[in-house]
Amino acid sequence: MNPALNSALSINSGMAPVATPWFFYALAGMAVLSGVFVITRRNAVHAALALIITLLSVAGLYLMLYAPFVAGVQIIVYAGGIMVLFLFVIMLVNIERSSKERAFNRMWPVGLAAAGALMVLFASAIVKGSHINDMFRDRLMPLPESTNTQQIASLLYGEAGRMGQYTFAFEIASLLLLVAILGAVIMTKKKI
Amino acid sequence: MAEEVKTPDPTPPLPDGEKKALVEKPTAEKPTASGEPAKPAAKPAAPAKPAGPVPLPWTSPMVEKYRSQYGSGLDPLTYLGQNYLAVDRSLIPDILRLLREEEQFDYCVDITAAHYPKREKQFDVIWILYSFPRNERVRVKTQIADGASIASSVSIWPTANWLEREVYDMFGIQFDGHPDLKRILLPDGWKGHPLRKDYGILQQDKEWVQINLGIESGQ
Amino acid sequence: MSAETNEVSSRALLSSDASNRSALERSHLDLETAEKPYLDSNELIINMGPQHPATHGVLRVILKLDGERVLGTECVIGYLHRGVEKIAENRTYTMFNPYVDRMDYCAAVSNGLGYCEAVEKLLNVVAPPRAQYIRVILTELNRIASHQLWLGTHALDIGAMTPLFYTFRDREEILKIFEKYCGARLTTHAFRIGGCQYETYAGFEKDVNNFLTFFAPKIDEYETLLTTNRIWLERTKNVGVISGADAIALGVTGPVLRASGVKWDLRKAQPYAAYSEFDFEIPVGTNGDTYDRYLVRMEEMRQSMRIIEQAVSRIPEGAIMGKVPKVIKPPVGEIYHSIEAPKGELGYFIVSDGSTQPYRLRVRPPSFVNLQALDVMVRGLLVADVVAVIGTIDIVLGEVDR
Amino acid sequence: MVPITTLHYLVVAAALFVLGAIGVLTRRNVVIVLMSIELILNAVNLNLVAFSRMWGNLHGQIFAIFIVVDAAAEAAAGLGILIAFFRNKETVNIDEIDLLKW
Amino acid sequence: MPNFIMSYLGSTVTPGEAGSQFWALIYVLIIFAGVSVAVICMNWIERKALAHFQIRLGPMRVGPHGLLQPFADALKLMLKEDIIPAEADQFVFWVAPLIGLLAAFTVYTVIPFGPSQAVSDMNIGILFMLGVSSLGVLGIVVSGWASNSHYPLIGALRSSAQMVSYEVAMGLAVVSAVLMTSLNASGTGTLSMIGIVQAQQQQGVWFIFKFFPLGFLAFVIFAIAMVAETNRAPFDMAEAESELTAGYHTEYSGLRWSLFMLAEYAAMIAVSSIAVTLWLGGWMRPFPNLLHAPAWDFIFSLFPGLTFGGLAAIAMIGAARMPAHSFFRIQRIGLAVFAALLAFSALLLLVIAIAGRSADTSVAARFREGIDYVYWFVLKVAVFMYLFIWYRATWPRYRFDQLMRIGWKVMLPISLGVLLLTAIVGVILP
Repeated sequence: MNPALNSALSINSGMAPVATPWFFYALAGMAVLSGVFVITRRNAVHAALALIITLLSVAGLYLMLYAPFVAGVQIIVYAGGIMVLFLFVIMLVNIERSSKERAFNRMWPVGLAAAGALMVLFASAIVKGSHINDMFRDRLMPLPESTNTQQIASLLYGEAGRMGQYTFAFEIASLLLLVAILGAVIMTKKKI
Repeated sequence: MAEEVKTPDPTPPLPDGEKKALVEKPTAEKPTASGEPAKPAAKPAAPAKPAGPVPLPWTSPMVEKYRSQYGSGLDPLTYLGQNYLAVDRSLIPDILRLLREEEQFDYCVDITAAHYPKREKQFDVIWILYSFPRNERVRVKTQIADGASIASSVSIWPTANWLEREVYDMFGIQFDGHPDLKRILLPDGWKGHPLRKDYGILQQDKEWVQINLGIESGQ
Repeated sequence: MSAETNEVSSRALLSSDASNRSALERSHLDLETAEKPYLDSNELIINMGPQHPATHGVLRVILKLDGERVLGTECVIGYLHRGVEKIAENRTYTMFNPYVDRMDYCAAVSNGLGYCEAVEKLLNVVAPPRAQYIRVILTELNRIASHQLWLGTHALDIGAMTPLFYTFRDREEILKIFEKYCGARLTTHAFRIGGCQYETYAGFEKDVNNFLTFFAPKIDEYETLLTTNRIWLERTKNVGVISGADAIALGVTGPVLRASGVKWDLRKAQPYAAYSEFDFEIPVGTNGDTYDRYLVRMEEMRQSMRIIEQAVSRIPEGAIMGKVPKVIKPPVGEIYHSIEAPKGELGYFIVSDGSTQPYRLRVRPPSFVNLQALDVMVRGLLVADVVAVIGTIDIVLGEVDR
Repeated sequence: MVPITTLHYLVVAAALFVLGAIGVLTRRNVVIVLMSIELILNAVNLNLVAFSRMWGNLHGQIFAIFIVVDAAAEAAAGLGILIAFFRNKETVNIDEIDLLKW
Repeated sequence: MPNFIMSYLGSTVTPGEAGSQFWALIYVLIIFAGVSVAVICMNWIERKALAHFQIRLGPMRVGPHGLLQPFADALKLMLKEDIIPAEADQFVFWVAPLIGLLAAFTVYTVIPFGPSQAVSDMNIGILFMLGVSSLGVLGIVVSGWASNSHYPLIGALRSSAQMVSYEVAMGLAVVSAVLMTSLNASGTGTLSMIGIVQAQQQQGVWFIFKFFPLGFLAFVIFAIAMVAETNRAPFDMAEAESELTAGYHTEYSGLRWSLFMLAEYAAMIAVSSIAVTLWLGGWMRPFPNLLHAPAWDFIFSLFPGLTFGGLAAIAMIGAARMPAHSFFRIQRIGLAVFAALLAFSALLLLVIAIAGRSADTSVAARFREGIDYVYWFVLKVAVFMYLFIWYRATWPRYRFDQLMRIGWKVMLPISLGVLLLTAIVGVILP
């Protein structure tokens, strides 16, 4: 982002001073590097720790994108909740045995090829689109960071007497969570 | 201690304390009721005589019943007011079960043994029983030879489990039908049974100590 | 190792004996349901002890766990085995007397009392009344001390730190009396065969009475900390339940038996020493759970205080040593004598061959037999309860292993 | 220094997505496969938030929140299935999960 | 440079808000040092208070009344051999204590010791705090796993299940407090820590007393959950020493073990700070609205100095009562010096209070205000810290299934009910 924007943002945002390109590169590098560890570590606990680092880096990237609420949710739900669940399960199912076996399945070259194709697709799309400046350039439209949470809330829940745009979806999501909880309980219970 | 039972005359024990004179007559358990009916040597406080009290026959309806049932295999006696039954080895399971189920001796206080190396049947095995309803104790004892085994009473009193294990550990007496007969106080690989009289007080399983503790001697 | 064999063994336990099945059967049922545990391959075999803060010494319990639920236990004991019974065969009756103090070192006086009385019985000697009273006073003081130690450590096992220090503070007063009486605090060797070695020191009665007035409110203090504490109730109620029938079948004695509703105390059932002359109650529980055992022991401390109070007020004058020959040589014969130690029935089975040394001396240790009930009591409970149950059985490893 | 544009974020997201795809397609351990799926979801989230920043409205962020909710549900259900599966087959290898019924 | 400092002291916003990286760094360092000192003090106080609960003296040998005991402990722990079990996962074993420590200390970036006395005032402050403090469990879980030993593993499993469960009730209690912040004209609440305190100031009531007993209930739920979150007695199942020897840190020793302790105490202070911020009015002195006259301001601003004066007096009495024996001479001198230091601090604080009493804009006044804020905040947190010790001395330990039962079947429904009722009352009442 340009310096003018930077100074403009610093009025209403605590993020501005630290959102330098260096931070972006550091966070992005950490995210990608630990992402590599996630898929290459033989030991599932190491993979989980690497994934936690990825998630925290991505949370940092969200902060740089002026999405503090999403960053908070990312930390509290992903890193604090889901990953603890993952670690819990890893400890419950004995991984020691599987750590001595092959880490990759027999069709790994095929999988790698497919993923490579996907990467080529992404790369071509990005390269192809990157010259369209006004499409892929930053539109320099500052998001009001300080009221981010309130605005998300009004989108989700609506304001004074008006239903929000996503209220219905939100309720459906809560139903989804409920079903997932029930499903997990039923599947893991000893005797039903 | 069935020996004293058999010695008919209450001779004082021989003074050469070490291993006493009880080896004289290791004949089978013929219950010669001691012929001294005079004194009810229960527990009066004046036995100043060196001879000391001797076991007397123990009479009660219960033992009469069993006497008639089992005859000579059973020898009810009383000593210092404590009753005991000297029982032939073959009768042990029956007698214990009857005591438990018919006579309400529902609490097995202890199972132990004593070793008499000079005797033919080297071991006394002793059950100490107590009845809560009758508030009465009784001891049952039998003699067995070294290497012979005896029926386990775990099925009668679950508490016998560890007690029999300890007897096995200390004396090497086998209990048939014990669910898990192995050493309890000494380590599993130990050689020898320390409470036998031929096991010296300073004796130890040198090999075990050296292998498992890495020291020359445990003393 | 052997949680497997252990299961087999307890199943074999069950196979017979129709009348005392209930608890054992219950554990059997537990096993049936636990047969196919949640995650089959993931049963934890945990080694609790011999170095563990809550096993009261060197007890080693091998726990087979499904998650935190106990599927089976096996006690491995003997780490403190000193061959007390073998030593007895190589010492004279008098020389062996101090050794018994080293078994249950928390209740050394009781051990000594049982041993001296057994030998006296064998010798056909009766200790004079004054000695009997002194014995009762000291033994009951020791019972209180033992229960205090139990309470402190048991509460600490359950996580309440503070009672430990309170009980140790008050136990100190008892130990001071012991020290003044015989010079030793823990392994007192207070009694001799035929009576007592020492006359009471001047002010003994006053010290004991002072202790009684000092200690009465202290029991209430312990109880305010624990008896109605919600967490304490949750941790102890319905934990480690053992029914009266099971307790009898497993040979359990002492407060553990009484908490299961069996009103049996050797001091009443077969009085020894001077106990028939005192007026006291036997506290009994109903559920046989850890909480009842706690209440029973608390009440026992109070009853012990009653006994001490009566004994001190009525202590007769006279000799303290009976007529015992210089060289103790009991006649040929055998004797079993047992007393109510703080932990249960402590019995001595002595075979004499007429010499100065016991031919065979067997100790019937209450802790050893009571510990056997651990498996029945903890099946299906959680790891935390194992700790609570070990504490509530009140074992002393010196006695278990001898 | 080049200012950071949306494009940068898209590149990072694409990289994460591809990494996740590789993990899903090549790993045997179900737990790691599930983690790779989380990686993919994160890549998508990053894209959404980046676009939200680009367009200057919050809909992308809302989508991201919904995806987080979905990820939580997916993790709960997936790990539940994993445990149920492990209980029966004692394996967490995905190429041994080849029966519809057992 | 002095101008720079002085101008900054006059600032009314946090360094983060003002965009001053330099001052943010200084604040971070100050907070790091402050928390470390607080942990040291807490260590000493816990040992002494616990000892006095338990009719013993606690540390008495290292320094007068054991005042130097924490330093001796720290030195000992640093010098101890750092054992890594052979079968352990070396890297994870190494990194696990750091995770917990980082999580515990990161939380402090948003704790408001005053309206401008925080590193940063995040828009999502409370969410950030909850999230980051929930990361602390990762360190515990991972350390238990990496030790490759049964007891730590059980401790880790217990701890993860426990934290995940109590976070739910904790979160709902927090939400009901956040809900109360929206009871203003505009109807918008805030997640910012500073905003929450300011909302309490505007509404003229600490949220613990708001909608009595709803606020109180939410506070109690939080107060229980925070004990469970920090693995303290009576919820210290993860390290229950009588069951699991030492739980998740059984295999740790030396410096690494002390990092766990540091993290635990730092986390305790952090969660206490959340409770103070959300329900007890954060940095506000008692009755800021009722007794708002400048005279009252002055009287309350004397408290910090008087507190230090009182501590100095206690230390002085302690020095005077030391036995007159040559053995105690050094201890007596040490205690007297300590008392003198305290008295000097008291004097300084009183001077600042008096100097800054009237002029609202002067640097001295700024100083006085800042000290007031920090003092009241720390005092409230200290009450919680004392409660932690008190719990530990009084209660037995819960069993794991009971803990989970309380978490899910008691705390969760109550907190849900409180949340709903708060919402309803909040709509109906104003």
